[in-house]
Amino acid sequence: MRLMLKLLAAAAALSMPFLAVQARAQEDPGPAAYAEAMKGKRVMLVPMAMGFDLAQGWASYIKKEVDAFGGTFETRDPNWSVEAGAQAITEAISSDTRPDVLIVHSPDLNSYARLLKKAQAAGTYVILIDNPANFAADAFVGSDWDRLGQLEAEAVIKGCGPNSSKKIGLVQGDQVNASSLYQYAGIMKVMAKNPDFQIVAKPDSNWDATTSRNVTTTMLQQNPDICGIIDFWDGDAVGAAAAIRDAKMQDKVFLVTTGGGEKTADCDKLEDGTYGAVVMTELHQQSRDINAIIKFLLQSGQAPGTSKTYIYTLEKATTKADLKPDSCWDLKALQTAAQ
Amino acid sequence: MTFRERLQSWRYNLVPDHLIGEILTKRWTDNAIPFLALVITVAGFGTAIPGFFKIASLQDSTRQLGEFSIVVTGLVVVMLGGGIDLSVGSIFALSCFAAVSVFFIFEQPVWMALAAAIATGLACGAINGYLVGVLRLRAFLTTLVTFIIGRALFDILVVNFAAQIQLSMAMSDVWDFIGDGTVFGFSVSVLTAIVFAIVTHIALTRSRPGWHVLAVGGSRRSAHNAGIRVKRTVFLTYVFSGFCASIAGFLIATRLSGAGPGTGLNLEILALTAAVVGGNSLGGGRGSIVKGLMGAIVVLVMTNGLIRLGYGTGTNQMVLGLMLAVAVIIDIRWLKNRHKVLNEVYVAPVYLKMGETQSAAPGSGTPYELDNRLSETEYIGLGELEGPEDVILDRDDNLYCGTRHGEIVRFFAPDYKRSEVFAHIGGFPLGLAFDRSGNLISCVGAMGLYSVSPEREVKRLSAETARSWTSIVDDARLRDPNDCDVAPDGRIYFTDSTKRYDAHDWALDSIENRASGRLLVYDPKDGSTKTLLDGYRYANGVCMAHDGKSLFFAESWACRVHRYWLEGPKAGTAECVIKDMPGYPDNINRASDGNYWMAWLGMRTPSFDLSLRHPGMRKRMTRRLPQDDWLFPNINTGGVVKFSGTGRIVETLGDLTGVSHPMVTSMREHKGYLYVGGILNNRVGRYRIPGADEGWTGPRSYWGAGK
Amino acid sequence: MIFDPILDLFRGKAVTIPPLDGAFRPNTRLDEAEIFITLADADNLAVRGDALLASSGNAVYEIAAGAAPRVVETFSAPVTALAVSPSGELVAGLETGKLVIAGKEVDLPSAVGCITALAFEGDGALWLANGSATRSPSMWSADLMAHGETGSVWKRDPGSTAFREIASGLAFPYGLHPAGDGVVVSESWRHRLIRIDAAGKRDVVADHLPGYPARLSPAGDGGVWLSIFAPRNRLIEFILEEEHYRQDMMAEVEPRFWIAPSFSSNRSFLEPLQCGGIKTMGVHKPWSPSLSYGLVVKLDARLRPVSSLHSRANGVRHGTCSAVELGGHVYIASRGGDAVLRINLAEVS
Amino acid sequence: MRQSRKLSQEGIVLATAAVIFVVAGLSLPGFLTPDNLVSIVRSVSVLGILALGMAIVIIGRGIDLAAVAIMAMSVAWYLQLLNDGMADGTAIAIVLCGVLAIGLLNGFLVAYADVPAIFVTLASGSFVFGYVRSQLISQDAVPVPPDHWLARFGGLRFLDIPIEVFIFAALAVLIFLFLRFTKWGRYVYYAGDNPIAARNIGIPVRPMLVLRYVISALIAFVAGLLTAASLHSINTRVVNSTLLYDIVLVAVIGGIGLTGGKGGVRNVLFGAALIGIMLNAMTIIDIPLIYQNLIKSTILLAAIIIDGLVNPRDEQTAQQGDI
Repeated sequence: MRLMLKLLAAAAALSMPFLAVQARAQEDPGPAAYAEAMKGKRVMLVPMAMGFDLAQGWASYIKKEVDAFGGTFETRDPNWSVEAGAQAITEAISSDTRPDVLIVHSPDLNSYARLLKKAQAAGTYVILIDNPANFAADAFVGSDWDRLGQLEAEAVIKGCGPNSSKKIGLVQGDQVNASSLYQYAGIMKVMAKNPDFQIVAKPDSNWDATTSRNVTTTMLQQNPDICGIIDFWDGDAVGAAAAIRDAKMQDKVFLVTTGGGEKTADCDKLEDGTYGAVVMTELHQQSRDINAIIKFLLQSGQAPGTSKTYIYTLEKATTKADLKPDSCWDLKALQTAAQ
Repeated sequence: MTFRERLQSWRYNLVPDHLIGEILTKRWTDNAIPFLALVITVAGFGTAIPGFFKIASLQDSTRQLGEFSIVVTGLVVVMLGGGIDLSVGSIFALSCFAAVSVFFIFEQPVWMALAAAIATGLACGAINGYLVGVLRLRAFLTTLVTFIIGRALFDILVVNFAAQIQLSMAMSDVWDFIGDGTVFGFSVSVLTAIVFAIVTHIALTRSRPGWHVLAVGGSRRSAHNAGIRVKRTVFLTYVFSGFCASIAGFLIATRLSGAGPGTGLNLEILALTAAVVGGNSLGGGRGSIVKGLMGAIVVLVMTNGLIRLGYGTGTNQMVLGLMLAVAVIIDIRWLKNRHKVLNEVYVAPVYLKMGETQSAAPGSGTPYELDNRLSETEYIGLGELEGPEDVILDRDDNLYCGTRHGEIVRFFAPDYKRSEVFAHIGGFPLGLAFDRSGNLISCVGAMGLYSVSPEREVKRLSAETARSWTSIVDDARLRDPNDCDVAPDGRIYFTDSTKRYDAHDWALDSIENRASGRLLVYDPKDGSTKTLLDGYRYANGVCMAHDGKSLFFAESWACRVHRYWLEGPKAGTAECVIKDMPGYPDNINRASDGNYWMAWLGMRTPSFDLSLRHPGMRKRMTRRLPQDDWLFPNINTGGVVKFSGTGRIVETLGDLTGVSHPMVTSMREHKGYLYVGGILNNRVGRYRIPGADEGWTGPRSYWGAGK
Repeated sequence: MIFDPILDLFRGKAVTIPPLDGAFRPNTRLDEAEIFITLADADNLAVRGDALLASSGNAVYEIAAGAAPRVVETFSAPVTALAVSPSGELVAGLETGKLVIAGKEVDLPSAVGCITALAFEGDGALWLANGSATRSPSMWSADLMAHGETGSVWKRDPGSTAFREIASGLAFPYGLHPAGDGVVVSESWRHRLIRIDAAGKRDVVADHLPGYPARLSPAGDGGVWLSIFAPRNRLIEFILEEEHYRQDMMAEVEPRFWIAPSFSSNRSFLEPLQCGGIKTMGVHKPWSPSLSYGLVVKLDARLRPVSSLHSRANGVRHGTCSAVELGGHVYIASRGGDAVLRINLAEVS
Repeated sequence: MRQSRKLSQEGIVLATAAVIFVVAGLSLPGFLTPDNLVSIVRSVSVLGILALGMAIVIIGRGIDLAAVAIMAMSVAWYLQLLNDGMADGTAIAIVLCGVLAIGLLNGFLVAYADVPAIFVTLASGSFVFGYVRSQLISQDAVPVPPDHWLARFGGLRFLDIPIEVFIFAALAVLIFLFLRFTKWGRYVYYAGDNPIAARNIGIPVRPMLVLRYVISALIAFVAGLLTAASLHSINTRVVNSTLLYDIVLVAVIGGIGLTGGKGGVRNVLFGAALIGIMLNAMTIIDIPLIYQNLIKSTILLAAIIIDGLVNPRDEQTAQQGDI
């Protein structure tokens, strides 16, 4: 409850300038305080890698805001290496340009846990995004992977329809990553609710498109009557799609995946029927949440580690039917805008 | 002297070109390149990154370095043994997992975790070692496969136990301390790394097992034939590498308190790069821990530095790739061409203007006038002998001379037909002398000063003198001890002809003509050796004056004879008694008539004298021509000169036919005969000296009558 | 390695000389050959009828086996070239640059002062090689050291008395062999044979000889005898590039002690010595680099070397300046060996 | 070259593959269906193509650790150029030049700078990935532009067999002919068997070396195009995957000795067959990937060990630095 209030306060703080314009009579202390609190603050983003759409999306959105309030925004690119990421965080903490807010996209549940504790101890707010970790961050902003999984399952069940073979295949990521594990859990929940649907195979793609294609091909051969496939990430779903295309089963198999909602990666593919449905992360939403929580933390004056906020982005499965021009964001556009 | 010539003399006499060559002979120049890389990288990033050198920052940022360099240490050992271990990455990860699981899941004390980690590492290492060492499978392929297996195993384990680890509440101060504590400002991992490096380095360079590793890496076959147990050695290298990886794994376990799928990913490539950038050669035998560490630092500083400077994906790989390529290329080319470069630059001639000399040509009417008397000598040991540089006779008229096979041969009086090997010393026995008690003292080229007792026991008297501070090459070593003589008080005065060349390259010294010859004294009382005089152009023959108050010594390439005073007002000083001779003086010995015999090893030629004034020409000559084509002093003609104590030339003997004694390096008068030796000759000549004292012998002249 | 050209800038380019191989494979035939007659400074051989003439010092001798040399003619100065006309009259060039034909001194163009070789054609035309425009024949080594290339070749047509210049700018022409409408000339300092036709057009017929070519003379089988009076030597080639040293040497050192080719060596301890030439264990290595050498090469009709006769570094039959064929033997004048040698043609090749 | 009497590694591998095939055929439903057999071949065709390139290099006593990097990055760059709207012709020309350049560079460093191949290619691979990734393309994955010929190409079929199978076959035959029946092909063996001797008998060893690395690079490019064709995109993360190791393994497991001079196309095919059958069978049984890796690598290890036992190396004959 208190938390909600704080959030409201933050929201108020955001809308202050707007109010100020109307009531031009008396001098409003808000903006001054705001600027005071935000001036020259450092925000650092450490994703798993800068090389994929979500990370670049976050970066561009957060950067905009941080620059706006006169802070400095940095990114570190571990390029999928946990070691490098850990080192980057370590050095960030110990360097004399220690960030005030550290935004971490954790590769797994606990590689960074320890470092992040140190970060908080050193006086840095830690925000986890997209992937949970077993560590009490000041805030977690991202998808509820369990929920995501459920959405996927519902989507695929819907896609298959009542009078289908009711056979579903999964192409998991790996057995390690939180996102993969929780998605699976979520899917299973829905499956439990729909006992007539069964999962015929659940190979791993290791997030690699080629592997995804190979396993899907085999899956399709083993179960020609399969009606729907859930691939855990659009990064490798193209592989599954390719396999389906090769098997000439585009119209028979309903492919569901998750994605960052990037135009070429998701919407275009929905458009051309590669994907039946994509559970998209609302990037604007998510980024806005992140920004809000950054501003809140920086003004709250509380010690790092005090609040343990969880902000789950609203997710929904998008299909070709309910595709809108603004359903996706365009990375190219962002990049060009950035320059 | 023309202006150009003066310039030349300054250029070549004041600029110490020879130092370059001497530095190149040093082993440590091998490390120069990686070290340079190290300095550049650290300096570069140190300046680019604010607070890079701050203690706090270093303490944290070096933890990873600690772990990494331990892994590299292990890998380097394997590489030195001629193998390669690609599985370090997975061993690292597995050990990390072992530690974590023991600590968090089974909630055991830290030491148990450590034990588990080590056990894992040793086991994996043993497997590699067995496959590669004992079964002799190909290291690259095998460790590649074990790497994949290990990785797969690790993934499975993580999948199944990661959750439990995360739920565990196990805590331990020790654990945390190892993880992020510091001792005297050093993080535990760095300290461990340092210990590992030092121990390993000592083991490799100072212990038998270490030598075995290097031997196996240097040449597996030779090592095998030399009786080293190759299989076991190789096996152990892999076990050690596994051990190192496990320690590193334990450290990262304590640092991150967890094991994720990313743990130790691509570590093997990084470690390999580090080892190679450091200059350790694949295929073994060449490299060192230090190099490995330098490589580790370079690689890590580089990668982390780039990330820290916010460079995007790929920049790292790009830079690493470049670094690796450049390092290896430089390393290989350097290794290949080092000796060539050395040969190119080592000979560094100096400028010298020889003084005008009197002609020695027959009919010139000078005291130096050469004739053919020496061609009438009767031969001793023709064909049996090779290289009698010096000859000497004992009280029983037996004749001794050294040979280039490192032996001292004795020819028996009276006819000198029979001979035997008196003593085998090795090296190249040159100057000979008898001391009071009849021991045969010999200067052995490339070895030192030796003494052979009448009972034929060989004893080394001296092999080195005090090292001079300014020298780069180790000039304490006696490189070319040439001739010796014994003072009445028993001290042995001898010459070391050059610091620059070994005995067999003595002729090269004539081309360089650098003044680095020495006069030394050995004191039998305390066994010490002292340098009396330094800086002569090939100090050569030594001979006690008849009164024993001074000695004469020859300076070959300068064609001079000096007198060094042992007592009297000028004690300890040298003065030049003969200069600008037409020939190059060698050994000097006493003559029965109170004068002295001096051998000429060769004659000055106008063309060579001129070349001494053109050092540049000589340097180019040594570079552009094969040695057989180099211009030399004319050592195909020598002679024997008799001079008085005041340096007056009495007479000169020669062999212009060049058949019997083309080159003369020594002569000894004994009972009216002159015995002539030559270092490049295959005989000793015996020449009847008209009107010489039939009774006079060297030993008597030195030590008086009676035995 | 492909980087050598670059590296050479730093380490110096290696000095190379053509190897003694193929037809030049070394042997000791000249040292084994019988001494036909000892004759100090035997230089140029010529054939008159079936008599053998040899120049030595100021005189020309007729030499025959077992008899003392008989003086044919003496001159005011050392003879430097010798030839016999088809009609049998003796032609000699002198150190002073004079040309004496049948006892009478003929006048020459002023440019001719260094007669090194003479040769007649069948029709009586006379070829003359002028080694250098500035130096007399005895100064040949100075000419080499000065990179002399002022030599020329002259021809006097039958009947005429005037010599006309056929070619100039040659590096010491030292041998002539009339062939067809032209002449083959041994251009000594450039270690090669060139053919010059009547019009003066030149083309190289044999290049990269392993020594300094001297006289040429016809062989019975239509081939040619080429005498090579000194070997190429890396040190010499190196000195030829060492400007300052060479200048000083020429200025300060007696010519016979120069680092330069010579007719004989190892005669004085003042001569330069090269490392390979050191006597060790009483042996003077035959392969060692040397300033003098004896080499006579048999060329076939197309002037390709087919076989050769050697006196190596440790031999004494050096300075082979000319060789002629007569009556089934080849006679060789060894200037350094002070002798005329005779070898049966059967043994050659 | 190889003692045919002895049980060679090749034989072992073939046997293993056969056994697995039979077992799977009997026990697994739908394993023996033509479709599945085709998909087996297909699943290893790209791997096999890369392995062919690797084989040529290894037979010549080298190794090309840059293959995967070249494969992925060249195509990624190509697609990037296309997406940036460059004309197809120019784009492919530029990329081809790049590929040739890197192949030449590898060859040159190995042949003329005498740097061990393993380092040269390790370095160049890392560099190629790094350079392209950081300088030329913006994302890990680069999609094939809509209805580009590559996309259509990927869909091509002859009698229901996907195109890359045919290309794999064609390349295999070509290289087989090259190695077996051309002078240059034999030279590869001589050079691999004993470089010094080969050089002494006048074989242009160094130019040949360069040639091999160029061929390998080109083959990698082809493989990359095929990947992109069937996935409609190329993901550069494949460079960090174990694909490279798989390639080396396919080549070597089939019996191509890392010491060079041994083996040929046949061995590659056997190696590929083994891997393909194993992967396929395990996928049918629905074994998770991580377990598949474990099983795969264990079997490979077994094969290597057996080879080691059957053809042991001798201290006296082992070459220095032969790892």
